[in-house]
Amino acid sequence: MASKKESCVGSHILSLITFLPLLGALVVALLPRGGHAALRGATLVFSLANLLLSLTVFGVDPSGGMSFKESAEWIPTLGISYGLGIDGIAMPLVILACLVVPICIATTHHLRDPSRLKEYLVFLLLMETGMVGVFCATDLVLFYVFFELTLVPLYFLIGMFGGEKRIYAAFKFFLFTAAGSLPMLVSILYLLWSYKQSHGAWSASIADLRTMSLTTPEQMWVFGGFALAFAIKVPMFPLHTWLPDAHVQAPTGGSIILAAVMLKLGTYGFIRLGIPLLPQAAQAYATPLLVLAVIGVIYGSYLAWAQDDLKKLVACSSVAHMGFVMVGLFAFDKDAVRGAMLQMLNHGISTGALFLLVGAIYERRHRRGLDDFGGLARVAPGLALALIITSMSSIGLPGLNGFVGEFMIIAGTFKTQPLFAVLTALGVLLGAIYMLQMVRRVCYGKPKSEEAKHLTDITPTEKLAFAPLLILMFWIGLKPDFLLDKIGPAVDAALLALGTTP
Amino acid sequence: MDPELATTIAFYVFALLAIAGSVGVVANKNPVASAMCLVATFVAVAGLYLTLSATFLAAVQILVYAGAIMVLFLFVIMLLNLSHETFEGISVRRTMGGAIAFAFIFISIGLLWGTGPKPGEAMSVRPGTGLEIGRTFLKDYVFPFEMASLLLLVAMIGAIVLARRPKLVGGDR
Amino acid sequence: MEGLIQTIVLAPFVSVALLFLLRRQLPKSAAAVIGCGAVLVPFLCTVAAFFQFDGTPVTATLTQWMTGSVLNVPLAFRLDQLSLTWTLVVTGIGFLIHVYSVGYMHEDPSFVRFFTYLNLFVGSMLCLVLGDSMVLLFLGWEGVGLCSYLLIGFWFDEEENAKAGQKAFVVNRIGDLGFLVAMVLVFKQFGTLNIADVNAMAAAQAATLDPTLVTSIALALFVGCCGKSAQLPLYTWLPDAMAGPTPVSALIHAATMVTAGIYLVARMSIFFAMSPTASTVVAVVGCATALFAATIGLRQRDIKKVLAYSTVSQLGYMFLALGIGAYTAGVFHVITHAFFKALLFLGAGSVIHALHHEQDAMRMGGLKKYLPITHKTFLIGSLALAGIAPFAGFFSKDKILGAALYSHGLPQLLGVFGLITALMTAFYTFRLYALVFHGEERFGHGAHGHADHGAHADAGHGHGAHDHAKPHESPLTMTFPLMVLAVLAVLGGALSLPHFAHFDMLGKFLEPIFAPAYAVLGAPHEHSVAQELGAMLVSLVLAVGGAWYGFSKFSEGPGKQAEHSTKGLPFLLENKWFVDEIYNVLVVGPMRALSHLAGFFDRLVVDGLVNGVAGMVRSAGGWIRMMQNGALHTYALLFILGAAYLAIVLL
Amino acid sequence: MSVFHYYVVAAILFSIGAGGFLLRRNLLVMFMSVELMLNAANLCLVAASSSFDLARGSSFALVSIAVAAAEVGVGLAIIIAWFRLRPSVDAGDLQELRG
Repeated sequence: MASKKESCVGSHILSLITFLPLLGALVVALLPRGGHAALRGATLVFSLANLLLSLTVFGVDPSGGMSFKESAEWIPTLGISYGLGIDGIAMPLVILACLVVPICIATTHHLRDPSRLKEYLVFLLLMETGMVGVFCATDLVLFYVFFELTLVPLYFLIGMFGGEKRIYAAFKFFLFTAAGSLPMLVSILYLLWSYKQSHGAWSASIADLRTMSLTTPEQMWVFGGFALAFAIKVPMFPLHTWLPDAHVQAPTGGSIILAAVMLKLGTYGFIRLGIPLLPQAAQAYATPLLVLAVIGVIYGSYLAWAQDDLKKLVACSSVAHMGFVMVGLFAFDKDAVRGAMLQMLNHGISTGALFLLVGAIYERRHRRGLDDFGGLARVAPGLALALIITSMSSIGLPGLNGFVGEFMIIAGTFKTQPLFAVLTALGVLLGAIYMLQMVRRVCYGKPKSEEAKHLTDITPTEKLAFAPLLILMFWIGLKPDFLLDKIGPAVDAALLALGTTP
Repeated sequence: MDPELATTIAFYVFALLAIAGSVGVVANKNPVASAMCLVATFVAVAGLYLTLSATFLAAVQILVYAGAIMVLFLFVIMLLNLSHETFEGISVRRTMGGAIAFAFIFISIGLLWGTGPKPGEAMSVRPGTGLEIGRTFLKDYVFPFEMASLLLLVAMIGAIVLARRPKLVGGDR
Repeated sequence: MEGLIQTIVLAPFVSVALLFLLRRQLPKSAAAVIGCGAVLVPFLCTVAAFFQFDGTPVTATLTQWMTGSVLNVPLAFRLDQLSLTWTLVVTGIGFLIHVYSVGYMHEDPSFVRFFTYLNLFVGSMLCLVLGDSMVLLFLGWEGVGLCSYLLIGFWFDEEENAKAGQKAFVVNRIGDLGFLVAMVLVFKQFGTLNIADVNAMAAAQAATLDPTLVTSIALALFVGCCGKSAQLPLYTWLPDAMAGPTPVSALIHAATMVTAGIYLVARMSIFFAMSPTASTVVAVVGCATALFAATIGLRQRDIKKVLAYSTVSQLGYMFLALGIGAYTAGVFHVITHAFFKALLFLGAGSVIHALHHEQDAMRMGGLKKYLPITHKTFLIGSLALAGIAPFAGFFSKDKILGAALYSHGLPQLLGVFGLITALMTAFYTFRLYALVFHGEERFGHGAHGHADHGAHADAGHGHGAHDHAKPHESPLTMTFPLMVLAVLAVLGGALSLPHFAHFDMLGKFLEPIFAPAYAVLGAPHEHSVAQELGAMLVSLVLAVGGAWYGFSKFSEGPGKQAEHSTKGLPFLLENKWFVDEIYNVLVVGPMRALSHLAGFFDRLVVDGLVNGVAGMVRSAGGWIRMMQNGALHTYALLFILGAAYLAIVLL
Repeated sequence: MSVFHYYVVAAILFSIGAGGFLLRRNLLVMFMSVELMLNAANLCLVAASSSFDLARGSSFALVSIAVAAAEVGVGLAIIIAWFRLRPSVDAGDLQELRG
């Protein structure tokens, strides 16, 4: 009896991970509004349980195929199914998404509107369902549904709990991403339709769609639709302006989720859909995308350097870091793509941690200016230490996570695109500049005002929230193999469609 | 008297009466006078129905329009105690409205010219009798017929609800 | 053997973890023991390994690090002659400086933090030296950079110190970029980053390799070396790095980290040997740096700045040696330099400590009688730096100059410049020595902590109440390392005596390392005894002359140099040729401006475009809204027009 | 007498109704103009019905009259309600729907 139950759970583990937060959201929604401890506790229980469950997907098939597959009919007349599955590419992202949510709960003690804690937590759990769903979906339409589902809770998280210009920021975020997803929907419909044309039956399964061969011009159009949606999410150079606004205005938890997971939807989309489904178009678009990505790296770094606002600085650094990922992705070199996959995760960890810390600093004084603090290393040494380590991870200091990804990207890209690799490497230098001057202005020197002299050091809650990220920084930095072993074959499988790569 | 001639004369009389009445409706400043002109128009249209030997329709026209609807109009006019309309300024829109209405006559005539039976063709004089209409309704169009009655019911309830003086807490506004 | 290597590398890191986790609980004494022990253990292990070492390199693998489709980087450490040499220097001198730090930093409240950083540094340095792949070397390379950053900004309450640290890190990163490019070039060409494999492959394919590629790799590596070893044009961070505590200056910015560049060139010497262009660049840059830094050293007032510029200058010598193919001489100079420069810095630290953080040599003088041990050891260090026989510096410098002078063409010219530099070195060394230890006592009056100097550290050093008039000798923890280093500075030359003495321990030991390079270059030129003696005589005469002139001129006091000069060459020298200012205007300023431009551009153009589109939609909406004016007649008019249009179209 | 004559009369009636609707501002008179247009349409229907010798047109006219009656009932109720809110039957005052 027990074993039967066990296997039942085992075969539906992805559904469980995807929808347990939704159940949690329902439960939390039914709890009384006033009981903050109960609300937080329930959310924490659900998210931690989900985190534990999500660890099981670490046992993903190391040969690169989809594991934990599930399939059920959904809209059979159009071949749309409820298909879940996970491989080495999605696995770390799923775990990251599940890890980030409990961390976000730790940041809810300083909400702008504490009376609406309940909504915050419900949206958080809804987010989790959406994020996990995107990474697990093996059906194109299901992917789209989850992709869009992530939009709504984040919109409310920003719009309800954000800073002074939250409505503007939330609206901008929503419009940008929605503008991107509509062309994607058209592309998806076109794919489904042309599958029907060529195979005579409807199917929205990504695996089925891979068997279809479109002509190059068709691919170009379809890829264009996908690329727009994903490039906005990443975000790539000219489409990045929503990000600083969203990050600056978002509450700490929103920023963390945005940085850690939401931006990955773009790059994940490219590797999961763009490249395998539309290989010719991906190759044709590679150079323009690389150019934009490199511009993103350098331009984002310069932007970050120019900022006087902590959150904005970190947000701009996101643009630069995600540029790295895009460069690695479109170098079409196996090492570079592995590096890009790892860098996605690294960015999630480092930037997530940065936002956690910056949020913690902000909540102490409700100031974000680089020059509002000073001497943090003396005033709040724990916080400063955490900030410095995270900055080092972010600028790719060897021994910490950032380096492994960056190095693999640059080394791999150099094999196929030497020029872009060298230009990308400039980002390493610029990263050091803006991060270190941030650290110097915030942590070193003398406190710049009387208030800056009296800040609470890192609290136990913050420590607890930061600890897993810190461990991951060192772990991935020193022993990335535990992930690379799983990522590698999956990347090879994804790049199979390109055919010609080494 | 030649029935053909009689019909022709009747047609012209009623047509002129209808047009004159309608002009009166639009041109009169006093709403009560407008309403009286409208009655004349309705009656004239009923006469036109008769020339088409649509006797039942003519009766209905008189009963419903000239009777029920007009009484309703007059009631409302009296109820609202409307006096003469104040001066309506001449605006671009009004001029345009007039021009369009005028142009509309010619447009529709022009359009009708090429369609349907040409002028002078003989016309049957049967349909529109109570028998024909009754047969059509109760054989072919039972459902629309019932719907029409339902519509009237709904309209009646709606009118009552709308016109009922709402229970205002804070007194009349 | 593997166990020894692993212990060598891991001991400092274990200590770092210990010190960090117990930073609140540990008393200073325990921290000092752990901190020093974490360097002593590797030192002893290295000594043990040295005696076990039979000439064949040993590799100890800890675990796999990175895996890709082709890229495989294990965490493995390789002990061979070169890394053994360096490990001995790093751990040996590192240990002495740790001991010294116990005394020097005794009253600093961040004592434990200091030792944490210092141990982290030693660990990273050992990674750098022992790493068997370029990536691991890079890990150490960046790691020491990080420690340098943290230690320069150790007294971060002063914004200036933090800025100096940041400058060091960023300038080093420019160099690291070169290293990174070199790595990817190597990886693309050879498909591996294992140093031994790469060197072996390069040596085997010497004839077929694309010379452009080899030159690119060598030059890219050298860019990295320029950053780390403070060569032109990236040297500016090193003098600023003197903002850190003096033991740090001794350990990181004189004896060990800055020689990482030399190590890298020596490691990858085959590439430099195969590329005459790159070698020439190395030699010219090294020589130019040596000369340039020496000129600045002539007029510096800050005791640590003089030593800093002399370090830059001596590093230039080393690169000169590597550039002209005298690899062993370069390495030899690294070792002797480590001895006497560490000695000088620690001596300077002792002086600074005694004078309560006064660093201006113009405000010293006559310290001979107060600080007898410091004085004697400092004198030995000065003699060694000046290159006066029979101190260590003489032999190593002479080897370099000899190799340069007796070659042909450009190297010969560089040798002549080297001689001029030697003269200047002797001069400013003894100028400093005279200003500090001789003449009248100029300390103790006037403003304490002159504005020119890093007015750091007072925070932790509760010396304010002491009587300024009577400096006292430093405690034994500080003088003991001085004495040991003094002995080494005297005897260090014995490692590699001139050829005619037939005693070249170092040269023999390192032979297998440089054999491939010499196979390409041809065996090093053997000089006759007369030639060697001639070179020795010339350099000795110059050194003694410079030293005598420097000493005699300043033994009574600074004279006119007490005042800041305002014009002419002295003005330029005192202000370091305004290089920092020029960089600020030419490089930093434009970069910063570019960043602001980017910020401006983003707000105005990119975001402006977005908001512009949004605005257009909004105003279009406004226009359409106008039609929705609520007036019944407008609707009716439109409706009827529409109906008319439909009628016309349909009928 | 041909059907065309009826059409012409209907067209004239309709146009006058439309013009009235556009020109007048009194809600009641505008409403009456609508009735005029409806009557014109009915006239058309009946005329066409007799010209094609079919009873359907006339039947439809009957339904149309029923609808007109319902419409008048509701419409006048709305006018009353509106008048109660603001004592005016000037259509120019009806601008609540302005965007």
